[in-house]
Amino acid sequence: MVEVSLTIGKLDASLALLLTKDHHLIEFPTILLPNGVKAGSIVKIRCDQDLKSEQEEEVHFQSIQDEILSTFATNLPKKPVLRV
Amino acid sequence: MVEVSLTIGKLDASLALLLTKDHHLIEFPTILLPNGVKAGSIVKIRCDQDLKSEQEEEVHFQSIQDEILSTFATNLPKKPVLRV
Amino acid sequence: MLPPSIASIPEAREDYPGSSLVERTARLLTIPDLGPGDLCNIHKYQLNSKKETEIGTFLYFTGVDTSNVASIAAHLQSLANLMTSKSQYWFGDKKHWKVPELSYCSYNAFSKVDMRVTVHIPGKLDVVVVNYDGKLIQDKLSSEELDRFWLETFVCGIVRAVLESDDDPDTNKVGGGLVEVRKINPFNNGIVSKELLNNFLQGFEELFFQGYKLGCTVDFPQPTLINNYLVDGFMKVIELTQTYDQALEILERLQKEEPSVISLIAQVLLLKQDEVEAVKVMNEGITQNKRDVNLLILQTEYVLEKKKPELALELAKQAVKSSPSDFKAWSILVKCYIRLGDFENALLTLNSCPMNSHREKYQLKRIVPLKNGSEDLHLPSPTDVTLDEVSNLQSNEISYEQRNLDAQLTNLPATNLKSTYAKAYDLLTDIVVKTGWEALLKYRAKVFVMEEEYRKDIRGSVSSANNGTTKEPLNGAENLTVAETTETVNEEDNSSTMAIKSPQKENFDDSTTVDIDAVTTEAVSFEDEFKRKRLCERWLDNLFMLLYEDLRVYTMWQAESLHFQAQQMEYKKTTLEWEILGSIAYRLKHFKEGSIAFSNALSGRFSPQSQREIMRYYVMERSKLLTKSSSGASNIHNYTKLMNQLNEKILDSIIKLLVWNHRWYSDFSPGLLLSLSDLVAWEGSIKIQSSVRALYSESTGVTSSDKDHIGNHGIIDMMDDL
Amino acid sequence: MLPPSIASIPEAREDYPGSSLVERTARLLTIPDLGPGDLCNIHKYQLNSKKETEIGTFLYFTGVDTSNVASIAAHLQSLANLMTSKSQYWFGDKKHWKVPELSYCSYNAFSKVDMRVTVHIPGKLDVVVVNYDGKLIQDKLSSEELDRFWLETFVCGIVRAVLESDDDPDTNKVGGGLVEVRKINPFNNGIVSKELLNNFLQGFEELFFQGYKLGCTVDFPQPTLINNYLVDGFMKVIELTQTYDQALEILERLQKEEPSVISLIAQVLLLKQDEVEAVKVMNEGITQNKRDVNLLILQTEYVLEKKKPELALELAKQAVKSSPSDFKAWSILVKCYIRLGDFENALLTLNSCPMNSHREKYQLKRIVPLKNGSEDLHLPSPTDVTLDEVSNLQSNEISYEQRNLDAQLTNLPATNLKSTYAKAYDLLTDIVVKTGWEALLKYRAKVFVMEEEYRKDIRGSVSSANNGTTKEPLNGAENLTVAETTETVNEEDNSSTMAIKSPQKENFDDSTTVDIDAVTTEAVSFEDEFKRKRLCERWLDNLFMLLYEDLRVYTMWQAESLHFQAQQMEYKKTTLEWEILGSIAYRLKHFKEGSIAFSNALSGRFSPQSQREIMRYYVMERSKLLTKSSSGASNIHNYTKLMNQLNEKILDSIIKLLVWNHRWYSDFSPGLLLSLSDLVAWEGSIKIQSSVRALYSESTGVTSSDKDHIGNHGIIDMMDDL
Repeated sequence: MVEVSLTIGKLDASLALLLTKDHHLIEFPTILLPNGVKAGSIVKIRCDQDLKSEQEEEVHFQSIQDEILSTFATNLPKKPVLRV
Repeated sequence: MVEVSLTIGKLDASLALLLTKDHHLIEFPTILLPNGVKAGSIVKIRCDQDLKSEQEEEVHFQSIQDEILSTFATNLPKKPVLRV
Repeated sequence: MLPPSIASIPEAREDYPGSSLVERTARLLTIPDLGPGDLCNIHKYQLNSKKETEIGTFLYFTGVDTSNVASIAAHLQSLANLMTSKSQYWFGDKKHWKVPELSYCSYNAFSKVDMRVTVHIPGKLDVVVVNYDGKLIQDKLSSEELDRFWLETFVCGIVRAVLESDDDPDTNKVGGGLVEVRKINPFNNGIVSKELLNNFLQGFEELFFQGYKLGCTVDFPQPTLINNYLVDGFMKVIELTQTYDQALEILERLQKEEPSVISLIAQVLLLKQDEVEAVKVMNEGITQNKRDVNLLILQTEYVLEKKKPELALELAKQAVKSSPSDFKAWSILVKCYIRLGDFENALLTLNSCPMNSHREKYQLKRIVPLKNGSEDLHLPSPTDVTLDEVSNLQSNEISYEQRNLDAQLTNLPATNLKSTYAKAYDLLTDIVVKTGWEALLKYRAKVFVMEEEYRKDIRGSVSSANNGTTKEPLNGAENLTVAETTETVNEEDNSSTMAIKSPQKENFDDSTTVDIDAVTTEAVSFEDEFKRKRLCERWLDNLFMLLYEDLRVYTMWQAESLHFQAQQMEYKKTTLEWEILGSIAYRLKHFKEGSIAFSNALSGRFSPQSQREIMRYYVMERSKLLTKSSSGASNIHNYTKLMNQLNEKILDSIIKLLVWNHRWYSDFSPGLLLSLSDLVAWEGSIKIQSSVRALYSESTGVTSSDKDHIGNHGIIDMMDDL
Repeated sequence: MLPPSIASIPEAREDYPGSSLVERTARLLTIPDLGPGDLCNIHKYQLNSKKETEIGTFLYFTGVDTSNVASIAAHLQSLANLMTSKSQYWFGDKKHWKVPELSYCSYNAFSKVDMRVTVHIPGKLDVVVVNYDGKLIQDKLSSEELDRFWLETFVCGIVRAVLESDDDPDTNKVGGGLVEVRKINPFNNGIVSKELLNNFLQGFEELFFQGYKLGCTVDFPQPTLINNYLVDGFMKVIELTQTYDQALEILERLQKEEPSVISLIAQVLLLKQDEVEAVKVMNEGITQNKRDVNLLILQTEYVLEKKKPELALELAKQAVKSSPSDFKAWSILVKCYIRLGDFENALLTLNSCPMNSHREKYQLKRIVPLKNGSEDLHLPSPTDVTLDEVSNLQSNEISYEQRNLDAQLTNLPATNLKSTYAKAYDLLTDIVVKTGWEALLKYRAKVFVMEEEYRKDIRGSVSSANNGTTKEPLNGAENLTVAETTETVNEEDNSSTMAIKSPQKENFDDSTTVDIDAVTTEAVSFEDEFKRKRLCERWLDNLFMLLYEDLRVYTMWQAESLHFQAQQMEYKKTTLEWEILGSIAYRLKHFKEGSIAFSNALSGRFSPQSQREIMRYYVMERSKLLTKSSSGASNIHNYTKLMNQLNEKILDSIIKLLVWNHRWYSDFSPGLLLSLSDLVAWEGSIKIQSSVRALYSESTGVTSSDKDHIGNHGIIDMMDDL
């Protein structure tokens, strides 16, 4: 896990500019910031990998692929005569 | 506190592109990502306000201001004769 | 292959003999991507005068076999023969030339060198290789290196020939554009072409891993092994020559080294109409690498075409996740949302599309400027193939129309959109044609922060007057590549979000005008809702303005036209004006109205653009008809009749455009060839051949029998050959 | 105030009488920010011919009092009197004009309207107000609104006059730039000027909250209440007229409504050299709002000047946090790091500077094109003030030098940098002058990802060949506003990180060339280190290329020059070439070498740019000398002598530049006036006056006694007045 403090440099309608101590500039959607912060506030961001979501997405995506394969590769619709 | 899942769309040398579910695109320094993630990984980001750091910075900044005031407004260095 | 005549060679006078080569050398450093067409420099003097009176001319070529010195030398020799065989009119005087020296330059974009062959007649043959900084490096090369350079040069040449678009705007021919160029079909010369094709395919395989050096289209942020002009050229050649199986063999070998080649295999299978196999290959590839953006996009397009937008959406999302800086991935995601009727997400994703203004569509460009403009151009009219209305179109007719153009129609900014901006606009009009303008504005107000809300938010903050709602780019500046007129709009950017009123029937029926202020104040403005909204990118805000302009002109035209109809008066416009109206209608996806405009345009005079556009309409109509018939809805007798009519009109368009291109020295039009071969697949070559004879035999009063011969027979030759 | 003569009015012929007004109207919609100079349109015909032979001319003005109709009418009347008073040479023929009609247009950038006064002689006076879309709206205005419009117009006019830079490149005068303009000093007309100044100050106070409508410099992403041209103009007027106390009164009233005005108060206090008070005010303001970026920047600059870079750094960091999209905040942070010798952080922060290419420095522009170029220009030579070498400089001399320019020196891309790119380059050269080129490359390799590392990293990933190390902009495209030549560099962008070899002594001493590959492979490349590095922005990468070019030319020049010296040969260059070399040296912060080049340039002929640049050098030398003396290191006798010499040279430069400007119809040069008043503060006005007489009395052979009178006396008048 990574944890870091950032200063909110600018807070626009939907976008904030965050600054790290070593002058990284990050454009960040305000929707991801906690309520009540304003320009000048400092926020702490913690970030870790979400293996569970990864697996869920994997399964979901595979099911899509299976559906496509079964729909179009076995149960072929009428072959179009023309390609334009 | 806000918590959100993002997909790593692209992982460049120092910059990653993260995507939210509703198609927000965030440029994010890789240094803030946990080790071992790669393009396609999902990360969870938690964000809350860091009031303690805010206070510390406040105090530090005030001390700078005090030093400036005492150095230049009371103990004035020789007045420069020329401005160019 | 139609034998070239002295009248099929345009020329430009150069400053002094050889100066075009000097100019070309000076510009080598700045050549991007694929580079310019091959340059041929010709020294000539009159039969009975002294060598001191020698002058120089030049022209560009595409489609010449540049795989080796001998083939270039032969090309130069035959050109010299043609020029010296008889006298010709030369800027008003009859002249009989001698040609003592010719040079041919072909740019090798792989190694960034210019390969040059000079033939002295009679006499020796020189070969030089010019480095990007103008140095001659042939002496430093081993013979293997030189062979490699020639292979690269040849492959580049074919890629340029097939990718160079044959749908330039008119102005290119009769305005100030590049016209001193002769385009040759490399693929319709029987056994020679077969060999050339094989050489190209072999060259492709050998150079595949260098392909990214040639650059890529605007769809991608950078060229990759899969997305580049070499691959694009290869696919175009495969399609033109229908050599699918050979292509598959090559790609399968390459795939062993580079797994991502699998998306090209799937593409070829789709071209070959082997859908089941294509679906399997796509599935297999994605299973191996679910972040292969090219495969994902291909699969999305396929599934969309099969009318499964829900499935397509999931794929498009995955494509964006896999390559968030590809315009193409985002644009197909937008398309999925549009198809699903989810216009809010369509706008949000459109707003996220990564724009790319520093690259343009590939096209041939002048590399040697004309010192005295068109006065330096020798532009003979080929007489072997003509069709009165097409071949005799005069530039003064067009420039008259241009000078007297309706001010409403000049400089409509959407006309000049380029690169990804043009594509984004296309997506925006896809939305508006489904929602209508008023609803579009409502959707916009719902997903983007509007000016008024924003002002409310920032009031009170220190020195924050006049912050726009459009997003300021963080780093580097943004720059729409649209014409000057757009900048006018740009400068008013800050107020644009408010400034747009409904263009609908503005001048005709005020009562229906919806007040936008009413719409925007509807928007709920409590903080959370506000945070959820996005800032509208500056370019997208600008596109809304352009859309408004287009809609305004379109609506006025339609209303006026109705008015004139009601009064039974003739609604008069010039061909150019009709053509502009047609283009607006097409941009707005009102194809039927557009086709009427183009047809009106063509009733005034021939115009290649209108002809191309109306042909597009016929082709669309044909596929609509087909869909209807396959769903069993229509009467078969009527169907055949309609189908025949459409095919006839398409054929007529193809022939006219081929004649037009031939008049301007181009005997290679990949797009038209594909349309023709499509038609042949429909009707059979014999039926087409007889239609052509029926429509354009001598009895119609034009000397077109020769033309039928190539317009039609040449293609059959080509297809027999390959 | 020097009385104007018929020879102090340049004119341009228009297409037909009044066409310049039509042109101006057509462009109103596209006018950005402050807008163009005032336009004066003159109808005229010859004394003895018919009115039908009337022609039209026009010219621009700045500095005219446009606060009301009467004052404009008086200006037009006196212009007409001047023109009709006697005959003059007009394109080679002697003509005596009658002037039946004159119009004057002044753009009101607050309300985006053009105010126009037309005088018929003899006869009536018309006033019209033209809307941005060309409509006449004067009838719709109440008299209060009209008064307000005139106030706005007047304030805009003064702001334009003082902000318009008087350091155009030479080409503006003798090349193709705007020259049909007469600039008048609004502040040296005794009691009238005093009133005008009061009106302006009052107008400023009244319009303060509208100031953002005038636009702002490239330093800021958007105009705000504090950062805009109205405030800039106000500060310039205050400085010119030294009306500090009046300014402070106004600002203190404004501060009650808008707290951020405090930064302007601090600025005025610094101008007034009341440092203690300024320090207190800054501290007070920042204590109230520690995110006031303007105050923070001001404080940083002050503290830096006082040589406390550690303190300055903390302030600059706070400035960036408070306004991360301001270029100025970032650039001062870079400066702090440079001053502290922390070059790694200097490069990192430079890389983060937000670029801004869609705005330029304010300058007057042609709004009416010249149909036949300079053939339409009537450019008389004023004879009242002349100095042979200055006034008689001929354009053909310069264009000869341009045609024969050393190819090495043409189109050095750094010359054409604009906007924030020019400022970023300035920071980069601040770094290189401290580190040297080799060390700079090492720092670069340490903080940015280098091409080779990057390639290593991406190898094996799917279709990722040729990803550059430079960052692709996410949205919208980036576009350096540098000249075409830069694009050449740009196209090779992907390889630029590798391509840079040391330019040091390249051609003279190969053995010292450092191999960059060796430098870069030193870089440790384990994952974490790699993640810590940044991608170098494309524009910064490009600036490194430009820096390399500049260094190469500079190094060659220095080496050649040494070589010639050793051989005791004369190193010959034209004035233009010396001037370019001098500029390169200045860009690279080698001021001494630059001053030598400019001095060589001036020994050939007069050149305003060289004169300005060498004056800059003298001023720098003077302040160095002062610093030395105040630290007590130097001998007082020698000090006085050196100081006198420098002041004499500065005075000489000011006078020559004033004469040059006067020859080109400009009697208002704010920059020179400030330099002169600086000199007067040093030497006292009497000493300056006598120096001028000594240097430029009739005995020197030029008729300059008149000129001394204004160059010197006019200023004193002005300062007495105010």
